[in-house]
Amino acid sequence: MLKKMLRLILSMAVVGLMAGSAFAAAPIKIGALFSVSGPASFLGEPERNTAEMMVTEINKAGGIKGQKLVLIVYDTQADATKAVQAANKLIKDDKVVAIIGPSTTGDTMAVIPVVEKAGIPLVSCAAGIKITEPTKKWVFKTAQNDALAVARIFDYLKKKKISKIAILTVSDGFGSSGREQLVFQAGKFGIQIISDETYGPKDTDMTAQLTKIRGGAAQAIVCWGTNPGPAVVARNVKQLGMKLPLFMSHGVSSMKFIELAGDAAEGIILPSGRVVVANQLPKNDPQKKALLNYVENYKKHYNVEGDHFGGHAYDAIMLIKGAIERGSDSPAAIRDQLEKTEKFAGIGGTFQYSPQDHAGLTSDAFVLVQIKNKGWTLLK
Amino acid sequence: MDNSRQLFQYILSGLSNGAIYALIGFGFAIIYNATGIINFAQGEFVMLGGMFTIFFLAFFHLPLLPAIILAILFSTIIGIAFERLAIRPLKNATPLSLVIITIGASILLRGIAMLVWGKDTHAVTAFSGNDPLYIAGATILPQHIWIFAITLLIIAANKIFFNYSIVGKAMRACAYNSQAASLVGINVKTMVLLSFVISSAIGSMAGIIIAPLTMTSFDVGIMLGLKGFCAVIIGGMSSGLGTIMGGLLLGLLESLGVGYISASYKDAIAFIILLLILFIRPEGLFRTKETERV
Amino acid sequence: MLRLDKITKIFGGLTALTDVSLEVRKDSITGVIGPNGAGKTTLFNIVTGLYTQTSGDVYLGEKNISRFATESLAALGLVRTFQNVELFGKMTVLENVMVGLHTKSRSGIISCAFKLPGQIKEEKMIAEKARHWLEFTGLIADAPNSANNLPFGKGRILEIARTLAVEPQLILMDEPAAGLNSQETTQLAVLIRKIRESGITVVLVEHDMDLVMDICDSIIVLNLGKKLAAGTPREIQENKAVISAYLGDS
Amino acid sequence: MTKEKREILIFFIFTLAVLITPFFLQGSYFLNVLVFIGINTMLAVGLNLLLGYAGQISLGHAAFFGLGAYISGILTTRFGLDPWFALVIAAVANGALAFVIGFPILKLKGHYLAMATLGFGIIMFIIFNETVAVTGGPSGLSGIPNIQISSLIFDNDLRNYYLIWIITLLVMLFSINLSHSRIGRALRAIADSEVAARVLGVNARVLKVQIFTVSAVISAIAGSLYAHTMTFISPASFGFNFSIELVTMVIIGGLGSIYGSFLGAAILTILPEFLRVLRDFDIIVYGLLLIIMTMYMPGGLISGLTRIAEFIVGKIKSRGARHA
Repeated sequence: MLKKMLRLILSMAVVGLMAGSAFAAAPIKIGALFSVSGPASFLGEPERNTAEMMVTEINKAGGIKGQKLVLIVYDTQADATKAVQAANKLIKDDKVVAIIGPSTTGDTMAVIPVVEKAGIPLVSCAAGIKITEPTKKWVFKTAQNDALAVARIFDYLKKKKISKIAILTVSDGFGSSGREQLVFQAGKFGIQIISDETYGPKDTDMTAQLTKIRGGAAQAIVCWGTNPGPAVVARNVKQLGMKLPLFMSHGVSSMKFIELAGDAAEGIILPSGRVVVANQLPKNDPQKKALLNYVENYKKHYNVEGDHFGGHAYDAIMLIKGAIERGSDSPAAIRDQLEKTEKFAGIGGTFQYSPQDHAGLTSDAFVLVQIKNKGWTLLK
Repeated sequence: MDNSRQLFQYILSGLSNGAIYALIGFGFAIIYNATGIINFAQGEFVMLGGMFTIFFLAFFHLPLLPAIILAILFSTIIGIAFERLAIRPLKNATPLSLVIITIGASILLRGIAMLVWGKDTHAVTAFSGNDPLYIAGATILPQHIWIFAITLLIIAANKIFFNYSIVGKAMRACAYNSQAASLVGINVKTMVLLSFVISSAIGSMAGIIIAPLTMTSFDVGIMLGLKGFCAVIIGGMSSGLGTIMGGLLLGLLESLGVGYISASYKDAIAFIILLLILFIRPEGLFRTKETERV
Repeated sequence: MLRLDKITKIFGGLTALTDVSLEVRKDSITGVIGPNGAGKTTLFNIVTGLYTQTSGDVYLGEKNISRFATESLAALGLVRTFQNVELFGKMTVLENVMVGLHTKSRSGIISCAFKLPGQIKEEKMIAEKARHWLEFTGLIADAPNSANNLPFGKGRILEIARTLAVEPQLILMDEPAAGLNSQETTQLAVLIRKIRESGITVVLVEHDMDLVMDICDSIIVLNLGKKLAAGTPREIQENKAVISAYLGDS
Repeated sequence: MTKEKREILIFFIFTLAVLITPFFLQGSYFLNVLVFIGINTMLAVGLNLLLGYAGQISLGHAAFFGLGAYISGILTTRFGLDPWFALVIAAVANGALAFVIGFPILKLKGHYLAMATLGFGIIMFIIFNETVAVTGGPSGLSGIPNIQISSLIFDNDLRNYYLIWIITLLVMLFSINLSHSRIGRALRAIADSEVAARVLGVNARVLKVQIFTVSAVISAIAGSLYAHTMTFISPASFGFNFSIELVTMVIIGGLGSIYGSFLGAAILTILPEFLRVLRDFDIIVYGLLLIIMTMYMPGGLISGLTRIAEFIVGKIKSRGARHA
């Protein structure tokens, strides 16, 4: 507890010092919008931590082309109004050349009109497919589309000849966007959704929904949510003595989920970024180096496991860094260079942007992992 | 899977959750009945109970029982501090200012909890294992038995306290007419303080025994607090059987609502019931109509 | 003027009033007296619609007002004051009286918000009349002060001024002299007479016997929820039952 | 009458200040903040009519704000209605809803009223969240058009500033007028002593519902303007937290004070700017603010600070007198 406070004070001091020394060589200002507090803090907090860590590392290594990076982070609290205000401040007051974040699809959608009008590149860390479809001139994203995660699961189900499933999704932005994709893609894979249930983000018992699912003929359950809901679902499945295989989303691919669900987590299969299975990857995996590096670094800085949410911020920073290195630090140049990003192996996958594609990832950005012995196992 | 077994599971799940709501509702009823205040911060004591337990378990590596006792103790101390610092100094307290102060306190407690313990959710190990118990094909967890048992224990203790002890009777007198109570020599301020002590203790106790099921985090108190409030309104603000019935009914309706209507509107069900009761029968379902003497 | 016909009020199991019938003559000052718990305030609350009687009827003139809502009685000319002075503390003395003119004005939310011409004219009328009533009661010097800062005695008077603004036929006063010193009580007596002279009937519940005997034309005695006696002050003073109720049992 | 003249003068100065402010803020981000302050002022003034004048608490006002925003957003995006027309429909619909639920809700008092309005707010929030097909659900509704007057499109901060502030000023003027009318007095009388007001012929029940309706209409207008300014809305902006934020604005500014509501809205809109330094501490500051204001400055910041200033001036004067 004390340590945490100390770290807080220290990090504030560091930020202050950085701001002070920034006068030296004209620094490059990058803005960040993360939902550090509020209902989506599970996204915003690791993203902020990662972004700050990356900027420190980059500056330690001499900055970008000799120029230091300055990161200005504002908390959106997952509130569209605050996100828009903060984006305006970043653009008009702080005069940043690019923005990373916001963490959620809602915040991102709110901010898009602002950056489009101002002509500032935005690299969102949110997953919603509407962010980059249709393609918007100034908007990119690093988080893998939900569509890709759904495709991974359905692909696996098809292989296992499971055609009737029940879905249980949380009624927030993450869950509803997942639900949309689950329903949308089911037909394509010949999968039938037998029951379609939801639960509230603050719900603490899902036995009623699961009982209803048990009453149907589903052969598997797919649950779409972020902690702690899915952990409750896993426990409730066990409590009800249900034997159906349970699938989760990438929203829970962190050690926290295994800790919360306890024994009930065993055997659960989910799509995940490669970050949780970094050391199980084959040597020739292009991402392996970046992943191991990130995991180790994050552990060193924050004493907890880095997760793939933080990875979105890592990718965003590195993509912008690459763009500035190839071009210049003007917003327009950054945007043009971002669009030309090729084969950047980051945490979320290998990015390849183009004028038609500002999401940059394919379904192999996800791997399927299974929880075994309180750890992750790569499913091949 | 036959329908009757499914129905039985809904009922069992509903009752299990209902007992939780009832237990939380108790805390509201005790303060309301002694002071006429609805303590919007009641849910936070549920949170504090769970978080303190985790804290003593994980940080000091205490065994479960001492951790629980300490958690209740610390939550109660916070309850006392709350009454002394924010409720007692308030001059000519209107319902409006009390609502706002207790909301302020709830935000404050939540904020402090978030700063001290972080934003993560934590799991508490169940008191006696996680192996489900089968009852006629439906299942509950041993922890649910704990919840039922402790709820019953608390009602019994309440009944005895308020009906047979001098202090309990004095508290009831304060609730009925604080001016008259002070005339006969009852220290009303002490009674108000005592009601905060009891309700924060019960609130934290509720938080502790449900933590193994619901898990706990700094913001777990909001929804649980509101549900507890719905339970106590259905029960007519009684600190006895009414609230138990209210809680169980709410749990049942929610569970059946999920089963036979839609899970999306589960929380809406609770609040629609709340509104209907307030509109149609504000004295609660299980209470005979009060005299209208103003 | 005001007629109560067999009013009974039962709270839960407790009977507060039993078959109380009485009549108040127009342009009179009528006192309602009785020991504590006799049911005087309950009676007022029933007449003014704050309580609903268990049985019996209330007539104002020829009109049966038994089931009328409190707020509709002011328009019929029936108002009251309260035992523990219910002033609008956050408003000025003048504004307090202006509220009394609520039934004398019509402007709705729209015309108030947009200050339509009719509303401006009406506001002028309200302010003028309110000042008139402050002059009538001798409070005009306090007009701009906050009602909360008024001394208690003046508060009582302000409450009366406020009810006068309704231009009622009948005012019920609930212990108007409670908490007043002897000088203030004398002033109050003068004011009540002045009110009666302006054509308004007054009914008052009062414990100050000197005041009651001094100003009332007729007196009604309640005891334990029943009417014990009614008559002129002299008759009441000599009534055996009344004397024993006051001296004997209590 | 001088009081009324002073009132007019103050409003005139305030209006002038509002109108010329943008000239000092060209291209600044603060103009954008002022747009939101305008919207929040409108909401706070609307709530103040209910909370400050009539003394009736509402912990669900964000729902009316949200409903206004959603009706406007849905009508313009899905049915292609003109934003102005949508705004009017939103206002009327909100008013009708408030009028209907007003009767049963406002029969309740104190804590029960607080709880019922809170329940209403949560139910509306669930509806915004769950009717995905209509509202777009938790991930929001985007592509809402800007307001337009013939060829003038309100699509930048400066234009939105004038659009929103002119309407806000009207709402403020409306409320000031109301407070000095028979309706305003009757409402304040209800807040102080409902029973005494009723005895004087004030129909408290109807009047409370009327002002609840007016308050809901103002919230709907604010909501609609918000939707057309942001061009994106999501349920998260209309939850319980925002209802509390609105109550806080009114409390900070002072119950019944129109300029106070502006101050409260301004402080709460700008506060996060200052609290950013504190990172996660802002929630604590929030809670403390509510408690301390209610305990020590029940009249709001303006009157509280005036009292403190008077106290200090008094101290200095008395000290000066002693020295002399």
